[in-house]
Amino acid sequence: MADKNNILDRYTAGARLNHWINAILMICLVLSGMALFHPSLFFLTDLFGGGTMARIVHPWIGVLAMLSFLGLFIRFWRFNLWTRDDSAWMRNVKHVVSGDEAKVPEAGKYNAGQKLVFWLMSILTILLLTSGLAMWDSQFGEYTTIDQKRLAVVVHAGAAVALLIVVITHIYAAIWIRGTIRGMTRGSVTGGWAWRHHRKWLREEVGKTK
Amino acid sequence: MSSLQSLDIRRRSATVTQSPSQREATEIAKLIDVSRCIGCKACQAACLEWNDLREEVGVNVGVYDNPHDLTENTWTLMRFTEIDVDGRFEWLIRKDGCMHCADPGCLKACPAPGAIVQYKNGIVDFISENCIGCGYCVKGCPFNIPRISKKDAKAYKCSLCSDRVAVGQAPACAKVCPTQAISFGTKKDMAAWADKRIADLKERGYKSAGLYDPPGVGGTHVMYVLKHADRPQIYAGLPKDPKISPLVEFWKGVTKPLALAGVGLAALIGFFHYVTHGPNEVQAEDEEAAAKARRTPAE
Amino acid sequence: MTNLWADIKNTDLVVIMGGNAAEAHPCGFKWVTEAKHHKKAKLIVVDPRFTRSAAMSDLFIQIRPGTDIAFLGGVIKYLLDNDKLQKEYVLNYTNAAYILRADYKFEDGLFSGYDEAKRDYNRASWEYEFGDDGFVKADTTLQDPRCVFQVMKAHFARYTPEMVERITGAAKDKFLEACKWIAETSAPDKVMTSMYALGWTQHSKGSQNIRTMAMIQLLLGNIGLAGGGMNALRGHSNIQGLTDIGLMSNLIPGYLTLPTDAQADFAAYMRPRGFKPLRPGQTSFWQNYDKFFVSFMKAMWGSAATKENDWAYDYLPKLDVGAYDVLRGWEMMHQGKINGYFCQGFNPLMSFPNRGKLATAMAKLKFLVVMDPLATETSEFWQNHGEHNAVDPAKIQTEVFRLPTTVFAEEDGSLTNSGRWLQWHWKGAEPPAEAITDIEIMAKIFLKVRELYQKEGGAYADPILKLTWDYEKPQHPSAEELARELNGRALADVPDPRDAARLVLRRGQQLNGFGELRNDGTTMCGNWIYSGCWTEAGNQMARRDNSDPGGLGLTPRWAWSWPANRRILYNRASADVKGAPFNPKQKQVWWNGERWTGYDVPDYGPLVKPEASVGPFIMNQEGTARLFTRGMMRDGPFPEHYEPFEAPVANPLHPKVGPNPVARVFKGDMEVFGKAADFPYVATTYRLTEHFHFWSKHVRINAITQPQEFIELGEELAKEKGISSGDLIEVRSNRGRVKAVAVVTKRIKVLKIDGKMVHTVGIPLHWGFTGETKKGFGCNQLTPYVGDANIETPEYKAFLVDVKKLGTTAA
Amino acid sequence: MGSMKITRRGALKLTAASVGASTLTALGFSPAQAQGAVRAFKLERTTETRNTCPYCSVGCGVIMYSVGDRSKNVHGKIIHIEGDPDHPTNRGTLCPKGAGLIDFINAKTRLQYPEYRAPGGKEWKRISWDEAIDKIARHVKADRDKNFITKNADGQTVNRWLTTGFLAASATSNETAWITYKAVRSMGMVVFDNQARV
Repeated sequence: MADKNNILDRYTAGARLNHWINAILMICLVLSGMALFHPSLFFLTDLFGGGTMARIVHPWIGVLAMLSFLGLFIRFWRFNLWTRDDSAWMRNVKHVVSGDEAKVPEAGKYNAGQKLVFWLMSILTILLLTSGLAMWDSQFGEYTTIDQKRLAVVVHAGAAVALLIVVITHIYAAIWIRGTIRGMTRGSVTGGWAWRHHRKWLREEVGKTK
Repeated sequence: MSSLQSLDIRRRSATVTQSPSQREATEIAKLIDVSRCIGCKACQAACLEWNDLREEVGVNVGVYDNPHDLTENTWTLMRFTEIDVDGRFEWLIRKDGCMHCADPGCLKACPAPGAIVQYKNGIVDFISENCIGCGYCVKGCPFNIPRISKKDAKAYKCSLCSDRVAVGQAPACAKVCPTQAISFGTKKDMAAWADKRIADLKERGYKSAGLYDPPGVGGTHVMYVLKHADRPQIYAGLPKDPKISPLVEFWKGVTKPLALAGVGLAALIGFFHYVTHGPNEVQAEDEEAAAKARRTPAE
Repeated sequence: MTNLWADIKNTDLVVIMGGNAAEAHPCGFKWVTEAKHHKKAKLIVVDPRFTRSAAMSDLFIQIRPGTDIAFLGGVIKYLLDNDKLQKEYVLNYTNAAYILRADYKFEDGLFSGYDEAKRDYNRASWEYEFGDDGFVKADTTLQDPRCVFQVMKAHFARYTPEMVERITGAAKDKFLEACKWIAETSAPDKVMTSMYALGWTQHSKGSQNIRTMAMIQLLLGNIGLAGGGMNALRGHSNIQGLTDIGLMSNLIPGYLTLPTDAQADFAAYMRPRGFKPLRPGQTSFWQNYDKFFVSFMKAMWGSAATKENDWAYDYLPKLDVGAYDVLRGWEMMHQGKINGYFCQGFNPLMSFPNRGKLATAMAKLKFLVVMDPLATETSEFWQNHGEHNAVDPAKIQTEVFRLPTTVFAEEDGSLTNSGRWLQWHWKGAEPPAEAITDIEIMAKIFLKVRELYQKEGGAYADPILKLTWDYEKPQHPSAEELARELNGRALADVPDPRDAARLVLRRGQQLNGFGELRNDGTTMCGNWIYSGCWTEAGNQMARRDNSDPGGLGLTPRWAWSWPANRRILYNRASADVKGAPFNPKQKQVWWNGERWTGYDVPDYGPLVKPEASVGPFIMNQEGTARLFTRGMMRDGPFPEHYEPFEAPVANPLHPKVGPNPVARVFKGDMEVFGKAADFPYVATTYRLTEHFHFWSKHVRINAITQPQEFIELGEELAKEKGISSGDLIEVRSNRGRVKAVAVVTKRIKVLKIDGKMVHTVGIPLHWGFTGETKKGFGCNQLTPYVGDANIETPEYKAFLVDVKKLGTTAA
Repeated sequence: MGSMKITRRGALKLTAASVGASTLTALGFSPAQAQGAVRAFKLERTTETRNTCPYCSVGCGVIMYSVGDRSKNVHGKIIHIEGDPDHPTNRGTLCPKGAGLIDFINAKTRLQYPEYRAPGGKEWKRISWDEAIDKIARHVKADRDKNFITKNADGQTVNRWLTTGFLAASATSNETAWITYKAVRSMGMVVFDNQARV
């Protein structure tokens, strides 16, 4: 249906690779983290070779995930700067949820919802990183007091859950908005997709090519 | 058949279901009468000996406390305090170690199923084989007792010699104590013995002598007779009203169901949204509009 | 100990002074905590430091090291002034009523008969006055100014509470409180126990420290009673046994003594050992001396000891001096007069005073033999261990043999504890590698020497060639065989002295006790006081029945105690003159109308009627206990406070007579005593509970619990010197120095002595340069080379040092 | 601090290895869950021997527990020592030294073989018992023969030997003490003492 010429490049191969590395690491983190968080999910540690292995690998995965997220951050942060339109978008987010994007301002490369996801992920990653280091006893146990560690575990758990909810939103949005996933798999989207969801971006891209 | 031939389990860490609870058991306790303790460290030596633990030989840093703190090898330690109490000089000597709380913070915090168990008799034991070395028990303990090994990254602490108690023997420290500053028996008997000791101390002018069995952790299976029970802190920082940290209670309490509910809810909302709204698909007119836009430069 | 460990539970008051039982004898101290809990007993601790014992006390008094006699003298004065005496006891069971010779005097710190040049007394005037009947005169009203009681009262009149405070630094109110508590035990049914150890013995007047308390216990009527007594807490597991068996220069087993040069034959030897009763009708049990002696000689030389050769009298070495004690021995070594030396399980390089002198002395030996289970410092004295043993091996020509021995777990045998119990133990494991027992080593060395004498002849070989060695395996005598020899047996049929037709023992039978010993060569016995330990009924030391009839904790069927399985010595004195127990609640022995009976073996003739007025102290010629010791002690018949040889002040009682005027000091040692001007602080040395001497530093568990040498300073001194806990400090005496970690403590306070502020420095003794702990110097780098005037126990407990801070961090 | 760094580096190494191993274990090679159980009582079926603590003079009873039942082919080894509950003095208790006795038996510095140090030597040399005893006996006889005093200056018979001394111990058995006494006195030695004073 779509015209072969009506295709836009959205993500470079590097960006895609970066994203999916991050995604895989996040899955590992979620699985190992939830396993250690809730007794009912402890069986998930078997995916990592048992409880001790899960305990050992989780923070290392966390470090890798943090590095890979840093890559994403560097790539995307400037596209996620907040604009006045974004605030208007947010005010009318209910139309977006009901699939009526015409009633919100045209979105650039990212709409306000995506920017929110981006910034939430950034903030929560920092929280997870700092709290994670504070409770990583085998490496840094001596640098924090027990009270600091107690705070850290609560922050870590809270941030992880929040991040998980953000990630679920992120994934659901990608599934719900058809045509999105190909952006992150093949790197390109159809013009129609861009017109429908990121019209301002489309116009910018068109402007560039001319 | 239970894997435990001799001691029934009351609670296991990271286990939401109940342990077999049909059989009754007598609660035991170790009573440490600080007023009879001469700080000889026989308990420390016996603990090392019985449990096959050996610390590195350290240095003296200007005090009698050696080693200087509990470690994965030193499960019990004499702590010495020189202090003037009510105008009288006293050398307070307290045997530090696991208190075997009725409501153990370590067990509450532990994420590894069965790594920490509480036997019916009250002993809180670390089952090292199941320990994953996360150190959560350290955060859960209100008495700062568990230590993580540098060798195997597992948590260690006093087991109240569960292996001895299981065969009807007293813990090594209690048996060895030359002055009966440590005694061992049923919790009820120990409380009665403590009453006698407290009466004796009161007769000798220690008006605030009393028993340390802190209710904040549901009582303990290691109790102290203190000459100054109103000021436990003077005994090398014995907490006055120990409780599991509210942060840990929060973390291991409401956070768990709330988090699972939150995550589940997020997934569910997405699912229901999809069911009610269907996919947001790109329409043909979108493609056309896009194609048109690409042909017509935006002005 | 006159009593036994478990008996401490029977006391009303414990006085720990000159010792630190909680620290050094924790399992014995248990019985103090039992007495406190079950008998509501009180505990007084008097010490230069607030010790672990003090932590358990009801009353703690800090005194300056070396001033115990002043403190206790003050107690005696208090008791006499306030009439707090057990009168029936004092009058009948002590020599209080005896009249003294008119020429006995005490003036300006000296007793009559002092010879300054010899640093010794002519003790002739320290004697009773005798009546025409040959017996001592007595005044039972105690009013005669020359009676012991009155002379004693005059002697101690100077020890006022003010003087006590001036000398010892003990606050007057606390001292009087202690006196009051002590005085309460003068009631016939109240008892006090004295627990002491090397805190009293290791002084230049150590024996008199103990005597002063013994006098107090006699005045209070506490000797012989359950819960009372003079309880010397011996330091080592079998030092009681080694002393009982006479392993000392001048001893024969069972506290018999070697002859002197002048005693040319057996008759001359026995002449001063007649032990004629000094009061009518007394037992004076030492009158049996010849039986013990002859049986000992028969044990040594068997058939070679005959009546004709005075029981091989010449085989025994004779002494030209009081004794070749260790201080004299090492002085001789220092002078190059000793060529060979054996150390059996003993680490003298760390144990004797003035390590510098010891090291010099050892390097003059031709050969040194060390038998030990552990690598002791002594065996490695020639090895360079940096600053901890800075020697040049190339310059030391001593040949050293180091022989590995077994430890307790790897051998059978008996040990005698402080309560005089001989307890048998059993081997539980094989020794490591080539280690063998000391018994086997001694047998090997002796048999090899004997073989050489047999082959080659040599100087006076007979005592060696004829020594009894009838063991089944001569190279491996068994512990059982040796124990049976100690007990003794009949060498011929022994008839009953009252009925010659009746045999007491058949030839070859084990003796039942020393009552069966004979002076005619028909019995042999290695150690008369151990007779009864291995009878025909078997090994009594291995008995394990812990039943306790009477409930006093005597457990008479557990192991075996000397003498005659008696658990409390002088127990006759626990009953009144008529034979009824002073304390009916703690009955020990009593007269039942026909004989003495009770829960203990009566220390008395079983059929001697109470009205026969035989004194309860049957070993004494008087039959009574001695408040005045006649000429039996070198430094005075009454105790007197003398300063330590290194003291911070002049003697406040008599400035001209400072330290013990008769304590022996060798040339060269006197010169290295330090002066208070250069060494202003009083030092004392001691054990810690975590360690045992120089052994447990080889033991990992104990090394963990106390890993490194340290020195304790009071907060006041530390502040003056800018020292904090954990700093590295140097402590120097005029003989050497120790570098160690500072432990700054509130447990040592500065004391005001004779108007001067005096600090005390505490030096634990356990470290050296071998073993698991960090290397250390050892307190004997500092200690002075002078001993007690009577028994030469070195003055480890009071000397002078200076303190300097070296750095802020140790280790 | 130095030692801590090494520890951390070691831990890092361990962690790295673990991460490697985790790829294997992720495929399903995970260890089975162990159940919670008390440590096995280590004294079951050990052999008990009664003894007395060799340190101070309280004379506490101890029980030594060894593996092996004294059968011919089994080398027994003491694995644990604790107080004898029947003993009337210590009633099963011990002090820190008594409680650590096992490490005395097993001390690293326990002597294994007879050793000899030559004059001026810097090292120990292992020798046989026979050689040690021969040499010692030679020394003893030579010194005794040379320096034994049969009569003093006044012509009195004294039969003493002053140039070699003997220090007996404080923890050897009475039986050792007696055989030592016999050997020492028969040779006429008087520079003879024990550890009663220090």
